[in-house]
Amino acid sequence: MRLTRSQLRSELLARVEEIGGEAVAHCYQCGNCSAGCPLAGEMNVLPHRVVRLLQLGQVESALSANAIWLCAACQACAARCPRGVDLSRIMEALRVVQLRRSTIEPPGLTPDTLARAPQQAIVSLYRKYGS
Amino acid sequence: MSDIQARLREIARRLLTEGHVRVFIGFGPGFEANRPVPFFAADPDAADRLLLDEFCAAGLARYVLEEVREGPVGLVARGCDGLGLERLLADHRVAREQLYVVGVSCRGVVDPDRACAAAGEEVRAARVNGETVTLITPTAERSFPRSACLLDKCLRCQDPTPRIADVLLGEAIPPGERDLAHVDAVERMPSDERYRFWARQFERCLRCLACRQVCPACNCVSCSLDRPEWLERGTGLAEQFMFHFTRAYHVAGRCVACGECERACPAGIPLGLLNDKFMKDLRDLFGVAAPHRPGDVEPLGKFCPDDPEGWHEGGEGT
Amino acid sequence: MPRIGVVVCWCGHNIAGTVDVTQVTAAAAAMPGVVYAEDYKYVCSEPGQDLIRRAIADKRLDAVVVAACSPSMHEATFRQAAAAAGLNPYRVEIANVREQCSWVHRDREEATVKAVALVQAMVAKARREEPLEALRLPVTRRALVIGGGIAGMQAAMDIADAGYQVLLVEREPNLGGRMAQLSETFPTLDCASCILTPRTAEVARHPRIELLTYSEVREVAGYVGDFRVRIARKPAYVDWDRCIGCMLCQEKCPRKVPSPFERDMGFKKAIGVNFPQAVPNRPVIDREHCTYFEKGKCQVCVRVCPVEAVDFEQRETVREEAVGAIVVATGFDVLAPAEFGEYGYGRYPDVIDSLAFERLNSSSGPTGGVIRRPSDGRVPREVVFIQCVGSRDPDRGRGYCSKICCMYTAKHAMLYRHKVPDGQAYVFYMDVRAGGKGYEEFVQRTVEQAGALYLRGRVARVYPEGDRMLVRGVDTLSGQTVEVAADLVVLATAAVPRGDARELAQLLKVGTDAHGFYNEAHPKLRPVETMTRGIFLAGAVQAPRDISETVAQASGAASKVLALFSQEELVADPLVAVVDETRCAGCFLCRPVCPYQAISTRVAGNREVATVNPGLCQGCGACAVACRSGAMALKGFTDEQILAEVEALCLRTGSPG
Amino acid sequence: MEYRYFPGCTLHEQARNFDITARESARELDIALVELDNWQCCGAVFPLATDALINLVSPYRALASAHAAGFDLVTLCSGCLNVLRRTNRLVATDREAREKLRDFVEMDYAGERRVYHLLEVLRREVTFETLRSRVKRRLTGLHVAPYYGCLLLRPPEEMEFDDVEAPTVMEDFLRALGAEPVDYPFRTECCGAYVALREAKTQAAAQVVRSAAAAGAELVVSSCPACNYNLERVHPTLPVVYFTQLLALALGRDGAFAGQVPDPTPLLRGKSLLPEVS
Amino acid sequence: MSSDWQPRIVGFACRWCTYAGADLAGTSRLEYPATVRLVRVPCSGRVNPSFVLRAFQRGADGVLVAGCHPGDCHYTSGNLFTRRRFSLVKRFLEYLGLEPERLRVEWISAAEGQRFAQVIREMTDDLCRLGPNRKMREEP
Repeated sequence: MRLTRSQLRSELLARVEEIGGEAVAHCYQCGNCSAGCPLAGEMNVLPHRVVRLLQLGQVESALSANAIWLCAACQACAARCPRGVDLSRIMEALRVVQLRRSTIEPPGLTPDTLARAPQQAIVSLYRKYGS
Repeated sequence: MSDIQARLREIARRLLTEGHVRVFIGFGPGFEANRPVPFFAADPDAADRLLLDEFCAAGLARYVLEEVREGPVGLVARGCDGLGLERLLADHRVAREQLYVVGVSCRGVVDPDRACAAAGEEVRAARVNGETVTLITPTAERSFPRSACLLDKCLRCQDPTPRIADVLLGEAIPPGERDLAHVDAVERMPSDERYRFWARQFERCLRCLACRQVCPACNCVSCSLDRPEWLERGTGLAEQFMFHFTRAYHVAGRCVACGECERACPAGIPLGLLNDKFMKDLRDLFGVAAPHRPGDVEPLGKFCPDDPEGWHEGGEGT
Repeated sequence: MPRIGVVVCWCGHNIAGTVDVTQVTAAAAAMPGVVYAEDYKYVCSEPGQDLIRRAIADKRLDAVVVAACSPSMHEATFRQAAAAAGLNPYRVEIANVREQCSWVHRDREEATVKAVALVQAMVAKARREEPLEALRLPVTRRALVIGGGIAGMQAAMDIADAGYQVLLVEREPNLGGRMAQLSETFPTLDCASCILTPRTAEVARHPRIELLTYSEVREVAGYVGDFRVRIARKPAYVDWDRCIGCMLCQEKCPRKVPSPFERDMGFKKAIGVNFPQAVPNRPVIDREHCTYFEKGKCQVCVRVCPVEAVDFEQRETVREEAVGAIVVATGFDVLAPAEFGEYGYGRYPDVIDSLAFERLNSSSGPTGGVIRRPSDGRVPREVVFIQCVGSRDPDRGRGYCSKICCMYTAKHAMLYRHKVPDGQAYVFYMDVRAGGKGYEEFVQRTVEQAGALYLRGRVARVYPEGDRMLVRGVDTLSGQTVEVAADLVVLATAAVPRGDARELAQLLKVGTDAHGFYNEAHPKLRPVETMTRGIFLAGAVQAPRDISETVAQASGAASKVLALFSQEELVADPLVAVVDETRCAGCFLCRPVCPYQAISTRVAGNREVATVNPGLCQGCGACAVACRSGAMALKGFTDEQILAEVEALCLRTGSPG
Repeated sequence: MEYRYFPGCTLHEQARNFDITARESARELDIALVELDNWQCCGAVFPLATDALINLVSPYRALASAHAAGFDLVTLCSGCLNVLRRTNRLVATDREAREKLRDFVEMDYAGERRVYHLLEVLRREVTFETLRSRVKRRLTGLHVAPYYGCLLLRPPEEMEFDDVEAPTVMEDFLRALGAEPVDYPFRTECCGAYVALREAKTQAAAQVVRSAAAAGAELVVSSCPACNYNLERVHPTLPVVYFTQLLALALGRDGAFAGQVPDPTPLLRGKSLLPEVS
Repeated sequence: MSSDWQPRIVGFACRWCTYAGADLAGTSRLEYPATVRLVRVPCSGRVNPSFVLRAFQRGADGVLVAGCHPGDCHYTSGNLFTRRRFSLVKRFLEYLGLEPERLRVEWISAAEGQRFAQVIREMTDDLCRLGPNRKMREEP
């Protein structure tokens, strides 16, 4: 991939960092977040790699990773990050940027789930995938 | 007061006859009945001329500094005198064993000028009882509020009873916190008005150095302000500011609020307002009691790792 | 009125470019007291200094003001030049017209006005100076070395070999320090005790080294050349003079106690030595774990001792020593277990730190050199090494790299392969740092020959699964999370300062960094010295470092001590405080503000007055301000001089100073 | 001890048994839980975007009205605790956010109140010693796996609930009731929360329950409806209950276990822990 | 105020930190107004409050007292006494009528050349607004 200054200082990356309130440069790619992430198994791009993509200015590929929709905001990564980077805020920022610029079809829940799942889970789901 | 005065005389006489002290400092009759003056009883008979009444205005502590040179000294000491003695002891200018202190609690000393003004005629005697003062004049005996009769320094007194005393006549009154509201009043003035206020006060200063002479904290052998590079002889505004700034800073944290400097100043400059400003900031910034009771180390002789930086709140009326 | 000479430097273009040097010289000539004013292109050059020397001689100058660069650049140069011409060096002042004038202002007119004012201030100061003689201080040619590890021993040996007395104080009963706990050392894999024990014997035998083991420094007073140190010898409850070191007491003692030397994996007796080859080979009683001290019974050691050396009444003794220089070599500690809950460090027996793995490797260790799991003693087939545990972790307060872990972990992986050929070592790392001589090659050998698998990524959690420890990490290179069911987990924990490093630092008045490592005087130019003159640093007390660097630094510190001892007398700056006894009231308001306790009492006539010990005083001047009566003056910065400077700086230009 | 009680919408719907057993236990332990009037849903998740202040209007109003009433807040669902406590801290520390929320909601509040979880009230106010003495039916022989999940513990510097890696409050609570807590490593791992609703095949919840079962747990206890829902669905026989249900049981009240799948009553009846149905 | 009037600032700088910081501003070729003139003292603890008043009386429009950050003092406690002394003296001079902006107390380390230049620029701007100091000295 060709790296360019404009790519590294893109307006889109600046918005992601501003909405997330986190600077991706702080991360030194130790991988602790990915190691401890409960949903890493299902992710096509591990959390530390999402941050790496942002560090390389590849915001589009970060936005297209399924990891940002698998993140359960459980804060395990934020609690253990040796550099104090709150990765859950970066994931939310990516979701928010994606939601605000393109229409994401709302998550289809089966009628059974809608009936039996607790309101807390359903509201969390729509808050994360529809804000 | 009379029975305490009698016991005082009896103690002084005994000390002098036994040669326990070379001289006993107290008060003796002045030119006017209501203006007794410091009195140095050097022999047992002189002890009978000692008197102690509501008009004994002067602070006695500072006299000890010269007297101890020739031998042990006895003196009567009220709260403010006691603090003055503690100041001299803390500054190693006097040794405790050179002193015999007869302590008395004091409810305030009457300012003869104020009393005469209040009573409208010459005041012969007075009794201080709680919140009021009874003034005895040739024609009548009437009582007035304290604020109308007492010396300024007594109105704001927070140490009625001396903490160091070989013997205490009468019972002790616990010390309080000094009221520094009068400092807030000056602080609230806008800075230019405040400057004109002080410039007017300092213009009246004669540099007679009475304030330095009576102050227990100003006990140096030679004063740095006597040196030409610090202060020329003139009384221009620059010299006045340098004198009063340096005097107030040099007693900061050491002044025992005995009020003598203000009382002794012939020009009536409110020196207490300067000393109390440092006292207020020492209290607010570093939690130093107002006044700081002389101990082993003075407040400006130590620091706390987390002392605040008191220079940040700039701006009007801080 | 003293005769003053002013020399204004062009500094090539640096000063003359913005400041009109000829106008400054002319203004200087008109200043009262100035009898000579000249400007020159490069005053710091040889001809420039000649110009000063000739001016002093020809014009019989009493003082010289040089308007040039910052005093921190050439104050010493110009003072030496003046001294060579017979002028007292402390009557030379520098007006900083370069760094603080020509380089920072553009407007020529403003810069020139400021330059004149700066010269005017220095001339005013020079007029009020008196000649000062440098202080001559005696040197006690005896050194104190704190810490008996490899650093302390090396420094002590170098100093003693140069013919000077050394006092070596060590807190443990034996020499060796951290290195005594190691099995082999990288990169040569030669065994630690093979290179250490001969050295401890040498130090113990050295005629000019007095060994004070099981002792601690309690108080340090005085200054370079004349330190007064109080050293406490802790009670060993064994009379070491009578004891012959037969160790019967250790053998027969019934009480077994977990040994901190063995990282609590092995046991020691309540009486005995830390390890067999300990020097001095003398036992001590561990008071907290001795049945006699707990219940007043037992006394087996007393009965078996052939020479009645056991003495329960022994008390702590303190002695005062005078030394001229101090070398601090107290080493480092390893991170406390409580800090890493997610690895179960300190909770699961099979999660140990690298120092414990060293003991497992050591032939004199708890398992006789066989790698066994602390839980059930089985030989581990899968071992996981986790790097940077506590290091490079600003979130937990330690952002620094501990420097030696990458190397000792590679060593561990290699040793593990030698001892368990079919075992597999996994190393979770972030970056391998192997910058020393032969280090990188050593790590490559570990990967290629010992077959250790290096996984780039941090470990998130370690938790038990069955009788093994499940390690959940990540391999960031392949982008996959990784799980390893390990028999043994070894944490490369951070190197941290000793627990009481800060107390000793306060005793020595040496600064420490935020973590507690001692501050060197200058990271590049003066790495073995501290800001406190006469106190030097060696080894990991200053920052994590390996054995070869430690030994090199120890020799460096020793050379500094030798340089100090080689001088007849110490030359100290005369810019110290002095008391005018005629003015001193003896109120001692000055004493509490002195950071060096340099102010004491002296009787003058019938009064007690203050007096300043010139050796202790470092010239900070706090006392000169605390003294209300102006009796205390700081030479070189007296009230008169500073007031004159202030006045000169405020003058509108043109009016005579 | 009186508090304003913030139940949260789930405790009025799917997790009614959590609410009922909590109220009864509180009454039994004379903790006054007065329900906050006109509360709305707290939003279930604390908004992590820096410009999502509008989501904090509802928790801010809850805190402000508790403040107006002059009482601290108590809540049960770990989602509500997380949102309320993080909002409280933001309002106390961020002047700009505080002023915007105050002007929008037109209620004065600056973080004076504290938000407690019922377990914290038990630990601090009631103390587990007193709780032990108030237990009528000791749950002896019941091996329970305490499950903390994420929202109670993390982020540690804001929640300050317990040690983030090695919490103990649930273990102490269970011992006070006479039960035997089971130690298993997954008690602080995430159960997949709302993600598990869409991605049926996530292993997060399964790992937790497998680990608990392997450690000999007969029952899992938690304080979060979403966790209970996820944990129940991945193990046929290991029942999951709210900590207040055991609390009510131990205090001699009905545990409101009716209708739970997997059903905990056979296990409890086997250990004669259920109140005898007359 | 006439536009070309320049305030006169007298600075007391401790040689270990602030004076070295000022030198660093020089070696880094920063630019700041030529209004400040430094008096080099061994430590901020050497600055007698009466020096500050003398500077104002001899024509200084502003005074800066600067030393090492607490904890960095070469003499361990010099700046800690400065902090107590000048906390009191700053308030006392304002009590006597001096405008707060005229006296500034700062901690500037040897590495903070930028900050030294910035403090001088700020002081110069404040003093340009305030105009020359007439107080506490002979009326010119």
